[in-house]
Amino acid sequence: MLKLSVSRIPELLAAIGGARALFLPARSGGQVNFTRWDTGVEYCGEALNTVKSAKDFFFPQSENLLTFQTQGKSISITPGGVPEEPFVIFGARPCDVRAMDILDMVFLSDPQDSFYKARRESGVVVAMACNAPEETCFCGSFGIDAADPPGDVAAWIVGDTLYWDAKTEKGEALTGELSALFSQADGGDLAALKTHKEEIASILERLPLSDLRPQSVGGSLLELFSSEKWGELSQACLGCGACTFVCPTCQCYDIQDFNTGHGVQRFRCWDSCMYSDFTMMAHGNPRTSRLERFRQRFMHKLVYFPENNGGQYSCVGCGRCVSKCPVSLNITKVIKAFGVKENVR
Amino acid sequence: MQKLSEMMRARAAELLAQGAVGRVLGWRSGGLGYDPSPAFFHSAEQLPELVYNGFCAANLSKYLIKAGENDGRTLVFLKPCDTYGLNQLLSEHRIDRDKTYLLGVGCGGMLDMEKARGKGIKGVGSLEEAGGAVVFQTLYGEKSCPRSDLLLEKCIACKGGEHMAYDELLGAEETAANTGFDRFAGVNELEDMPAGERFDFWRGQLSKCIRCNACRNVCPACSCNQCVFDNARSGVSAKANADSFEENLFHIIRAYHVAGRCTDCGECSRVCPQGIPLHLLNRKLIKDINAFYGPYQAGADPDSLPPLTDYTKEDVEPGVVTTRGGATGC
Amino acid sequence: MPIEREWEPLIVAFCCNWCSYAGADLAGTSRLNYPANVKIIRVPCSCRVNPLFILRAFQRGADGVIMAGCHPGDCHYTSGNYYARRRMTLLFSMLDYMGIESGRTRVEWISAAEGGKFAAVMNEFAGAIHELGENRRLGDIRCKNYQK
Amino acid sequence: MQVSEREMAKSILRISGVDTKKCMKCGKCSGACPAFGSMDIHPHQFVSMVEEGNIGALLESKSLWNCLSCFACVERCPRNVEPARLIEAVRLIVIRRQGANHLKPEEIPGLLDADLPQQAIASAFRKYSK
Amino acid sequence: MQRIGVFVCWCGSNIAATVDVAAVVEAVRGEPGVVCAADYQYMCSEGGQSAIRKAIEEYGLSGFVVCSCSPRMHEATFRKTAAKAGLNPYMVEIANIREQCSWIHKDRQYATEKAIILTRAAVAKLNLNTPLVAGESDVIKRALVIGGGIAGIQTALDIADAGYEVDIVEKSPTIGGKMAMLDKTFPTLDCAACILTPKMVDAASHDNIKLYTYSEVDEVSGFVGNFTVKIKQKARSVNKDLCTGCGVCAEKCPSKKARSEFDQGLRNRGAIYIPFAQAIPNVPVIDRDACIHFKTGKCGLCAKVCGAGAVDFGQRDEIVTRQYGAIVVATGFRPIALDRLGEYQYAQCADVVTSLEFERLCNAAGPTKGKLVRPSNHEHPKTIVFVQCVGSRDTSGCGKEYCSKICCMYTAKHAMLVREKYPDTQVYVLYIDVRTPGKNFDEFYRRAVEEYGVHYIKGMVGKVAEKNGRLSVQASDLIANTQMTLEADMVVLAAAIEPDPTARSIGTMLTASMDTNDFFTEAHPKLRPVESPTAGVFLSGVCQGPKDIPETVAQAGAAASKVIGLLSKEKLVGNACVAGSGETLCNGCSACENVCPYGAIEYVIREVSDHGKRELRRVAQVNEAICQGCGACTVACPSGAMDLKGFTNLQILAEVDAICR
Repeated sequence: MLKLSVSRIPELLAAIGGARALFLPARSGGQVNFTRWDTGVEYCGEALNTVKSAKDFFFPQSENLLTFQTQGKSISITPGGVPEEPFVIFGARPCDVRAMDILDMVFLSDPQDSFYKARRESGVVVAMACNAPEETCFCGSFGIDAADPPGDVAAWIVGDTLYWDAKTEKGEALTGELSALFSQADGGDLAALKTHKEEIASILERLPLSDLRPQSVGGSLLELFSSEKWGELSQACLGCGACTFVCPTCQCYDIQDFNTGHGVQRFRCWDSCMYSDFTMMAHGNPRTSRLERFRQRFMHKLVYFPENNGGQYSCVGCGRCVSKCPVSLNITKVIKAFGVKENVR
Repeated sequence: MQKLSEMMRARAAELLAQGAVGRVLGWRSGGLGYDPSPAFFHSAEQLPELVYNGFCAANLSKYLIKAGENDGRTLVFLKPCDTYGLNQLLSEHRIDRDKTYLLGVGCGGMLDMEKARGKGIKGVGSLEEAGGAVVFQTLYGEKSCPRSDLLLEKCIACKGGEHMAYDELLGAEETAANTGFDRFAGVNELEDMPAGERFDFWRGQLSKCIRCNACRNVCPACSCNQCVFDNARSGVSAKANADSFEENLFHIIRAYHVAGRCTDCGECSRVCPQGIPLHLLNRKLIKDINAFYGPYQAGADPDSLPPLTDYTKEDVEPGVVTTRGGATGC
Repeated sequence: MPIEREWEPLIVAFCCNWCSYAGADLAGTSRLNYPANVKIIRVPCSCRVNPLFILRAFQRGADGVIMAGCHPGDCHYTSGNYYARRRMTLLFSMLDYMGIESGRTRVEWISAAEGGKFAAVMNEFAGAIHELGENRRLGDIRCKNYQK
Repeated sequence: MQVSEREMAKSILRISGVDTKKCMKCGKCSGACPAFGSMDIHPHQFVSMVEEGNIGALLESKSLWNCLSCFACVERCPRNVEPARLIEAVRLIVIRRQGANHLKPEEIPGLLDADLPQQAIASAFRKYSK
Repeated sequence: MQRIGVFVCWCGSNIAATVDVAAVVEAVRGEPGVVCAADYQYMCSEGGQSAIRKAIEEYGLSGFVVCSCSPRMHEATFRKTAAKAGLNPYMVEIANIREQCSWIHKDRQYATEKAIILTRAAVAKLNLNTPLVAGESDVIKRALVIGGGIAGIQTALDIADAGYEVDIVEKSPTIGGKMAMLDKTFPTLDCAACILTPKMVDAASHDNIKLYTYSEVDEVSGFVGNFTVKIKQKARSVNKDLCTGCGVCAEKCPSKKARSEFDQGLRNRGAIYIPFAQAIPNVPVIDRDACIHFKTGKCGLCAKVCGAGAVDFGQRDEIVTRQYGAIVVATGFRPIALDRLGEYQYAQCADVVTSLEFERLCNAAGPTKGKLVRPSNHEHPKTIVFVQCVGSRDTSGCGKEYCSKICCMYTAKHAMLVREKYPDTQVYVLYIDVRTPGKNFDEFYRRAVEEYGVHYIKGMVGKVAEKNGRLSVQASDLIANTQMTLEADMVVLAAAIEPDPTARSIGTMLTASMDTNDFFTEAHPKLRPVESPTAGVFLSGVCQGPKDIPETVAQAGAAASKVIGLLSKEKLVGNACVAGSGETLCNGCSACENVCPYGAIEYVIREVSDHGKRELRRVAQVNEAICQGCGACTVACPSGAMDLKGFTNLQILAEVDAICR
């Protein structure tokens, strides 16, 4: 366990960012988003969550897969380069870090996604514990401890001290480079950190959504699928993609061609199951109604994904959808609607 | 407002009981106090969940398009500013007036939770409006804040507390129309910048866009069965801002498509997850239309002809943009 | 056949079939010269010009876009150019507001008899665009042709 | 230094702002001119002489100073050629070539005689005093 | 996928001199869809067209691009070529590499590059073309002629003789127009009335011709083959059917203060009057502003003296609605007002007259019974000065820029007539140029000089002044290089002519374009001189530009033959490039309906299948017979449901992309 005075965080960032790409929560245009570090970019720790999650750095909203040109009947293809630039993400919250494990289940299981894989390997994640969880948080419902972040490096800010704990080889390697900045944490520090974690825990218990249990969603897949409730729940949905695009675990994408006039770029970009042209096929969209699209999103997060991934829900309770949905619809309302007391263990 | 909610439930119950309306379109309370969602109520049993408070900003009129597919009339609660959107939809034949029962409700201005968060109000457990203030019970103690500090931009720029259409009014006395605010001030500021700065401003804002389409889908003027951006044959369909051009294109086209039809309801700015001041685009067009073709308020009169489907022989020439001192090289 | 030469602006001109396109023809029959980088697209009427077309031209690397139609009052379809005038006024104002140089867009009313005016306008506009330089603020980086 | 007639013609056109090419040789100017009789070169000739760059003769011509600058020709010309301006310009050329005013204001009273039209006096002042 | 052929025309050297046609051919071979490309000396020649037809055969082309002159020149030609070879005519695109390339660029390199890009754009568009079939509409076999002068009468007669109905609308009480006012006509000097009045009678008596005199066109709607016109019949206050034309009413009418329009105000007429003896119809009309009865409610003498009881003070304007397949404009001309040409003293001196007034003074049926006298004192004029180009060729704003064309000849005629009748009268003609192009015209003018001793003086009038009862005309004599002053008894001004003031409003009603002088513009200055660019509207006489009588009659016949050609069609093939709405995209918002200038869009409730989901929707429906294809609706439509065949959004975007490549 290493430590550093909070006042020296800029030095730390400079040391990291000087050597490689560094992304950290920073305020710009009134919003806090992960921003590439450069001199003058300040770490914004007080914001609990960024608007967009850290997902972007492994699975960007749009990326070029390949380019091809046709000349008469011949075609020449230029594959898009696999990204190998090393980078560090600093200050990702525990929920966002856990979300990466969920993405791994999708992109690293066969067939592996080479673009995603390359980024995962070249990216180091420094996770930051949450000092002040908010009413929108329900990471606990998915077994995430906001006080004890996963990631290559776990970090805490207690008073004016930053605690730094490398957890993986990648984390060790990064720490090694920075050792000059750190000093060893002593017993007093560890005690302070312990109490700090307890404080966080007590807050987490008192969160309005702390009693939310995805396990309470009861009934067989078919029962759930054909439930009356979807109609009522989906009525207010605007069918926008806000929830999808701020979600750290949504992983659906579309592959499109863009004719630049001197070659065609084949790129992939995030897609949202809320969109009318999601999985559009020759005959049209298999889910023609808003109800079907709405149901798809939550069935996938709470039923289909767990079925296929050993019970792992495709949600980490980061609460972004709770605060961002234009009409205040979100997964918590769905879970409550389908919740059945008996199912809660 | 408590009282008004009571009245609304009571009246809704009556009309349902009489069979005058088949369903009620209002707001259903959420768990957090500030998160009610638009909802349909079909029976008196469901009505207790109907709420009306400072967080019922959502304009319900657009839901009437779908509601129209059902038989019978739909009772809808509309705040003064919501009725502009309603009229616009009526004038575009998107809603059947005969299948709606418009219950106008008073409005003291709606609140912006983002503003509260901006003031460090976090971990909200519950909240209540007391007189001119909002009191938050949070994990980190009780916080209070004057109501006026939390008003949504759209309510600061309130068009006035009058309902443009209604069958019946409830709690009109609750209305505290916000007047005296120059809604074009923001536009003027931008216009006064050099073109380069204007460009940088919009790049900075639009580059945040995540293309979630919330602005479009909430917009009462954007009622197309299929949007050009979702239509592969339109030539502009796109799901992501793969290039800065597309960030611009999406918002230019959107603002342009609603030009002359935008009622300036401000929903686009309210719902943008990235807090992009989209109303500054729409208000620019409104300002121009007023200046070039005479004052026009979309949705004030459902029988009026939108400026872009109208003309006079004396209209200004497009050159006015430059002669008026528009951006040049700089 | 790409050949080495200094940057020249690319200009797209939308011309209505009845007046301005005929005006362009007249400029041709009168052998009135204007820059070769002005390319004309024929539309039935200025009211057929969708703002989308103009934006698309800019996306694809056009440095200036000009729309030419019948003089107000002379529209072959009686009112087309009146609608076009409003549409373009608002579009141009909008682009200007977003910091796009307003000099890059223009509307001119050119009758079938004004071959001279057509050539003069095109020369003048091409010159103005040359002054403004390359369109960077409303271009799509993907469409920049690096082979050029 | 010697200035060619061409250049003089040019500067005459520049000073006067007249486009002699617009002339269709209808002669209305000369038809309208009240001082025609006392001129050896007449308004319509002025125009064609400048057009042809035949300036020398003009500079010498006495008619130059007989023009009353009444602008009847300007008023009547169907093509807006404005011969009087042309004549005015030629006069300026002459004055400039002499490098000084053609005559001093104090000399003018002496030159006046009763039946000289008022217009002529007015225009004389306009011409000769700087 | 299309199979496209590209054919590059040299147009002799017109294109080939500046554009490397071979390079163009090579460059476009690789373009998507292109299966063959070739160049040829003259694509529009039979040789070129058959080459195209062969290629269509050989390569099984689905469409082709011709790189040649402007589509306005030969698009139709190549569409026919396509049709002949069994292709849909709308599977043809033209790349304009002559007017918009080879003719304006000197640098071969640049011109060739541009030609290639223009060709690519055409190919890109053609790739998205679909076969189009033009809709058909019926032709109403009746024509309307606006204006009852010689132009209108001749057109009407020719159409009527071909067996079609014609209506003539004339705003004045009688047909005949300006020609009826003339005395003799050049260059033959035969009497105008003798040749015109028989035609007037023919028109009146023709079974196929219906006259609407003292009437005006009030409103025009519809389109070629199917116009609906509202005609306003002004109240004559005399019942046409009862009136016998005896003329007693006119004689007895006590009010004699109104100036006679027909006699150019040289004579007064009654409030109830017949414009002239041979007027058709020979029915009087009451000038209500001059009539005592209408002003005071008294008098009514005419009604009393009318044996037929035809006078009807209660008569009202009537609107008649008629349908026509074609409309001919023959609105004619009038002399310009001379108020801005003060030097001629026209307003001040009675003896300064216009040529048209002079015609009346010479006319046997005129106010002086043909005796030429000075209007001021009715004495015989000893000296007459004719002034040419009064307000013509005038760029100063006091007159008209153009040459009025007829003045030189009628002045020669006048001069001749005077000298013939009154050898003792001296006649001077002051001119700038004497313009006499036309059969026997110059001979005619020379006769005036050589046989009749008319003094032609090259020079213009500076001023006219009244001096002790005579007119002193100060003018230049450019040949003698002098200024002279002529003492004259009469000055005759050849005033410029201008289109009749009603032309502008009629042009607007017909959406027929006009030039800055309010003359109607022709569809093509050389190849379609009697057609307006607006389909179904034709031009006859001076409304299109100054003309003398033979020219007018010739053009009237030409216009008639065009009309006959149109009316003889059973069906009219309409415009194939019309708007159409995609019903699944349509929101029923009415934006398109609001901007359509032709009211071609209506809304219907229809069951629409969207992704297999069937529902009733309010959707736009275009009437293809009415749609003219302007495209206003396509831009107004927010969802892009409305598109224009032949110029679809995707086609235009494809052109943009190709150009900006």
